[in-house]
Amino acid sequence: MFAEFLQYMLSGITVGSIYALAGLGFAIIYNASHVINFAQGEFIMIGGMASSVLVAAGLPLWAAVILAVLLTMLVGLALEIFAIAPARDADVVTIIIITIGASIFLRGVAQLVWGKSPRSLPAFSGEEPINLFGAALARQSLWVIGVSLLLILLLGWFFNRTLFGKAMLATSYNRLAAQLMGIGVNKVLTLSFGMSAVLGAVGGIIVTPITFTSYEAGIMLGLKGFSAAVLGGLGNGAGAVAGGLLVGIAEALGAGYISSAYKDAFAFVIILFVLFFMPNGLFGKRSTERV
Amino acid sequence: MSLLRVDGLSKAFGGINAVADLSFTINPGTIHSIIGPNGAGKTTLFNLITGVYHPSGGRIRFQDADVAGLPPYELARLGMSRTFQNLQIFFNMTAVENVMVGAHLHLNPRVLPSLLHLPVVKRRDRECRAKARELMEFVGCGAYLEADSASMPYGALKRLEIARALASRPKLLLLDEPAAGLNATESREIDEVIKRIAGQGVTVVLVEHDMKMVMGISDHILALDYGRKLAEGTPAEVRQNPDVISAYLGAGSA
Amino acid sequence: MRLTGPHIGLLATAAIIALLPLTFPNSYYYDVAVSALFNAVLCVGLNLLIGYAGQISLGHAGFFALGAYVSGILTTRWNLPPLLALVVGAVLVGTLAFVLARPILRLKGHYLAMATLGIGIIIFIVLNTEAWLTGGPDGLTVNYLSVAGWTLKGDRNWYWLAGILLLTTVWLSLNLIDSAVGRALRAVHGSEVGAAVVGVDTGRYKVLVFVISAVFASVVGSLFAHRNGLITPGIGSFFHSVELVAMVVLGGMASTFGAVVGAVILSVLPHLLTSFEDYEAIILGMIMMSTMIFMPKGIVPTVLRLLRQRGGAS
Amino acid sequence: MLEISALTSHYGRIQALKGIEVTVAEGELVALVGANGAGKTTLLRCISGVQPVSGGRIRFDGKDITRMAPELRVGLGIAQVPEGRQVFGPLSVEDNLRLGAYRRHSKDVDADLQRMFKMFPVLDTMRHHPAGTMSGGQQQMLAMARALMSRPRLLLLDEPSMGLAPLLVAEIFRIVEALKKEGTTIFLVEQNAYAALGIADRGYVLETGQVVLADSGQRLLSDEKVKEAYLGL
Amino acid sequence: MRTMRTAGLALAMAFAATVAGQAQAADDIKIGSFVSSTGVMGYMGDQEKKVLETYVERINKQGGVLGRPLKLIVYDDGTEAEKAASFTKRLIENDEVDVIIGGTGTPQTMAAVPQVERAQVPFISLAGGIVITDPVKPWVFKTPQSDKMAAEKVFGDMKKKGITKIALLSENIGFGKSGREQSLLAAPKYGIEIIADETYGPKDPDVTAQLTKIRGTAGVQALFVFGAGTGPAVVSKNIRQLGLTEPVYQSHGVASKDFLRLVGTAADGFRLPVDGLVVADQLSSSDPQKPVVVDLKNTFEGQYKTDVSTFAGHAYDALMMTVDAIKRAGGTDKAKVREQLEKTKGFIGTDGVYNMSPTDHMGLGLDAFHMVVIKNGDWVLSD
Repeated sequence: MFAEFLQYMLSGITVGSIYALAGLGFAIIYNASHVINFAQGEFIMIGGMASSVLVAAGLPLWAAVILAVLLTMLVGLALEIFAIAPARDADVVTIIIITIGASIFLRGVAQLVWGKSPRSLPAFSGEEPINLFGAALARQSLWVIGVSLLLILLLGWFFNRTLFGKAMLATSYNRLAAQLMGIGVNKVLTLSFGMSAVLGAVGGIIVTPITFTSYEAGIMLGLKGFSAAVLGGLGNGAGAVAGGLLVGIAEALGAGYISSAYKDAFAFVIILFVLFFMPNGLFGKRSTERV
Repeated sequence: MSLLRVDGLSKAFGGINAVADLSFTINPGTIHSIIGPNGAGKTTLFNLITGVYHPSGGRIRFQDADVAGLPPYELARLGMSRTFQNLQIFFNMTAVENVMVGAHLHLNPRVLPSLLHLPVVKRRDRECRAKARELMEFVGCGAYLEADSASMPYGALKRLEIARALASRPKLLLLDEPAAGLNATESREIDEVIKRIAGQGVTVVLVEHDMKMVMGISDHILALDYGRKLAEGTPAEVRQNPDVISAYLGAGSA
Repeated sequence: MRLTGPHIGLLATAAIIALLPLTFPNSYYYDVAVSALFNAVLCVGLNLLIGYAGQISLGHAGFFALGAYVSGILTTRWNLPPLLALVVGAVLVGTLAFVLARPILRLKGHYLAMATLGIGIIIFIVLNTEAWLTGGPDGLTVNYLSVAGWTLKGDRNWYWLAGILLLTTVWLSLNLIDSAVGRALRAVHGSEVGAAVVGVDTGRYKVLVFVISAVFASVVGSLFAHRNGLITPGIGSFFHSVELVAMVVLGGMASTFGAVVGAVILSVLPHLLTSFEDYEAIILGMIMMSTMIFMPKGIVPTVLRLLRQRGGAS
Repeated sequence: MLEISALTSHYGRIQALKGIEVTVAEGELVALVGANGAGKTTLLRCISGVQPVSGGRIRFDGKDITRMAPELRVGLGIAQVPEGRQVFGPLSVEDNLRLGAYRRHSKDVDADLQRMFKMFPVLDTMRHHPAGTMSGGQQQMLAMARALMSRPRLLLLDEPSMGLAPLLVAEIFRIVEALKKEGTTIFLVEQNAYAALGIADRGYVLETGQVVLADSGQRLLSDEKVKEAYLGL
Repeated sequence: MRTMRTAGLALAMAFAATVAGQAQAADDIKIGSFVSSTGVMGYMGDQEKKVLETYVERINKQGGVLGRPLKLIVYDDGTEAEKAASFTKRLIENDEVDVIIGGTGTPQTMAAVPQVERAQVPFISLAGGIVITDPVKPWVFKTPQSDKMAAEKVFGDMKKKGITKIALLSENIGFGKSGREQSLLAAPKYGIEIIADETYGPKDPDVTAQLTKIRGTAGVQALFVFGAGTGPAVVSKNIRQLGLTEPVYQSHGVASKDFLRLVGTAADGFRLPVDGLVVADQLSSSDPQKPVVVDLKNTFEGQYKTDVSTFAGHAYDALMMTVDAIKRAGGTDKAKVREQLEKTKGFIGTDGVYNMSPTDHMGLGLDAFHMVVIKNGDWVLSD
């Protein structure tokens, strides 16, 4: 009984970590620019695809990872510079459509360049699972959880300890004041896309040995990341992580104890209920309209 | 009998009292002004009276009914309307349509007849439009009858908001800084508009920084500072009040 | 009656619908035109919600699919007459939308987007899973539309039906927008608090427009089911919802004709792009992005403004 | 030092500034007074570069900065204390101050930090608290200290006394005077006309986007027109 | 408003021009096709499209059919049934094709069926759903073995091994969903009881929850996984991760080298039914299928540098059978081609040997499947 529960939890936490990383990507961009980037999932896909293509081409894993992350970052920066920045003052829905267009575009390019076959990466440290009180834990899951944790801590350090990180936060809290401090707000916004892309790429790389990847692998992860970010409260990094874990665990427990067919539905039912009672997500800040 | 009676009204935002234990009454058919330095809680008070904010404590009685906590559209039905310091114009509509929305309560629209544009709907719409034009003329933005609200100058938008509020046929009209951003001539004209509104039996409450206007048209003035009542009385009384002078003009200027 | 801009637009649309078949070499063109017209009807309804009332929905395909499935199930399994099934579908979907609307429409912006997206996905999962009722992913075969013994067959007939439906819908939408109800809806978009203080029960109007647009979707879904003969859960997917929103936004929010133009373009585009094969997605993505970057207000409003400016200058 | 000529600016279709002519010389304290909505804040924002200019020119040290990016202007030595304080609420007081020195990459930031703590002792005691938890007056101190962290040559102050108790207002003005004595050039926007004109070398009166009066501070203070405009006397 | 009319007209004209540009010389034999070369089934449809293109070109180089060149028109339905229906109409009405090959999945196929029946165009589907040819529809044929046959082949193998109680884990859309239904129907015939019935999503990152539930179900003797694409690969890895020891059966949906590449050795020991193409090299030289499958494999892999999968074979069989029928019909008269398709006997394809009849429009027997076991990341014949 307990082993079963533990297994569900492990599964939930592994998947939840992936969602958390995706959600964090949404949060970073939303924080800086109040844009919801529906192409976030494509960053994950590009990271995974690029790295596995490079490994297949004979590069050592570390080199493939670095190149894939760089490539994804460039894509993220380019997206902001060419598609988001020119439309910065447009309606929320308009920008949503732009990012959706971008995601269709990126998917199309990936399909053209890398083909339609699914791809994989070898597990970083072997396939042999670890036994944990009767539950089995894949080594790669440890990588996923570990790297996610590391990235989250790294982001925490960046935002709390570095001047540039604080400048980014300052931009999100008060764009006007940030400009008056001499913070290059446009640069911050562009960089937020770069960071988000890096985050997505790393996420895509570490999960590829578990979930594999293909040119359309980003859609579902993007959607789940968005759910995580909204559930946690938009613009709240810790909230996005909590939201991602919650969605992952809800899915695993739902599939295990209730019905695997309705696994995805549980996650969305939970999100709906949370939003009905907390319209700004679990940890979102309440805003009072000033009139 | 008082039209509006406020008793021990309070509103706190995250531990800070924007309005604290405030009591006053407003009698029908008069012009009231609420003055005080920036951040004294005037707009918060307006938001509390008109149902935009929920009070943290205290009572608001409008025509002897307890209305604290009622949503704005219910209050509008009871005969209360207002304008805003930060304009709340429907920029996605024409000027005259803005005013027609003001008459919403009196059109009592139904969906099916509206979808089919039944003659009765058309007729009432026509009447409503005519009335809205009249109101625009009345507040002095008759030059913009056919304009898109987004293309109108600031001063005209302020008047448009007043016309919209009037279209709901309020008994009590609250104006939040009607003269802010207007030049001297425009202020003078708004002055006249307010007097005319009051002349039609509508009770007016205004928040205003333009002292000349306040002193000139008010029957009664309430001065606030830090969300509390500082002074109250006729313009002459308030003008002489040393607390008001020091709070409003700055220390040492009296 | 004085002819105003919208009425000229309505006449022009009628003329296009009447004359367009002259250019159709075969019934495949009718087929594409019918799907474009259906999408246009749906988008005119969705535009009331998104464009005029300013409330986004990323789950509208769910209502479309529900309408289609209710019609499909009731006519094939319970042998209900199609028109009755269509009405039952509309009532069911309307009721569902009504129940969901209050809690959902308290949400704003991206939170509202998330909630509507979630509802759409839940509907999709149910349709996909409950195969005993819906046929699951393999789809549900639906009979032709027949009324009192007369069966609607053939693309030409569907074309005229869809055309008349679109004209009616556009007419209703124009009427509604130019009425006190429509003004209240637009006021909700312009400023909720501004509308509330003059007596507009903004909550009620948001619910109303949500229900109206859901019913639109349901009715089109029912007709779509009868015409297509086979429906799959895919019609209720997230992608279809996004596609519908893209049509509205691309054509121009808060413009009834914008919704029509957007729907027509995005319905016809995939058929035009087939010859690009693997480049299709890239081109579609580029078109979506560049239209929104260069015409953030959408095609029709931008074109109209340019025309007006040119008219004003000359 | 600062020369503004024929400056115009719009919010959408609304023209907020209608051809402003203002100069501020090195070491001067110039006050800008006017009613709510007269365009004072807009003018300051134009100078800082966060509000687009639709016509006219802004020169700083003779250099045309009309179209310069806002962050570069901070680098030139223009700092603004914006209306309503605009501190970064969730960040600590110290972080707010350090962000004030964002454009400076020298090591003496820490020394400046100490200087600020000395000038505003309350900030030292609140050093690690989130700025948002401080009172309005304390936030105003922080906003000023934060601007000073950039070692500005021209300090733009927007309504520093707004919403403050009289005692605090006096304190703020004492500090403004002290800064002026230290040689900082100050351009001060105030509704509290008496206090502002009282300490200013020169003053401008702004009405609906236009300068209607320009004179020395003392003369404006005794000007009947100013009295009339502000007190309805 | 004038512009709107102009715009509308321009749009219609552009539309007309693009499509009309495809009008062709009259003596072409027009093969119409719609496959899912993008979307969920993209990895299947992509191979189908490539095979059709390759072999049409090859046939044309060899002088065409009855001296007439083949003209291939392929559309991508994006794995959407509604698009498939629309493209079918386009093929029939606008391109006026002589025969239609396509429908990567069952929903896409079924969306086309009413139209081909009405227009009376011979149609060969590439999908596995049994509903396609059962009941028989005059104009509809299909090449792949049905899901039902795959299930029966697997159950037969289980029966031989004395397995009676199994867990079924299937993909919740398309291929796996219909496989699940057929499995539930076919199981009793082989005395097999499905005591755990779980599903997973095609893009699920992890299915250990479902597998844990199965592991917790008492009495499960074997696990049958029915799905295609990356899903079964994830399942395989999770099975290894949880250390499940029960025998594992997969469906023919994973009979591609892609699957082996993804799972590495994680699927070693798994058994599955495959068609001849997958084990081309291992077939005995006396096997009549041998030359056919070897030819397709070499041609395809030579041209595209990627491994051929079972889906390519479906399209190959459909095309070759069509050509065969047209030759026998002596032309493209639709009724005659249909008749000849129905009379196909002993036609050797990659999926097996086809024997069509008025009551069987698929024409394959259970012997079309070979059981293989995965060893060291490769298929090994095992029956």
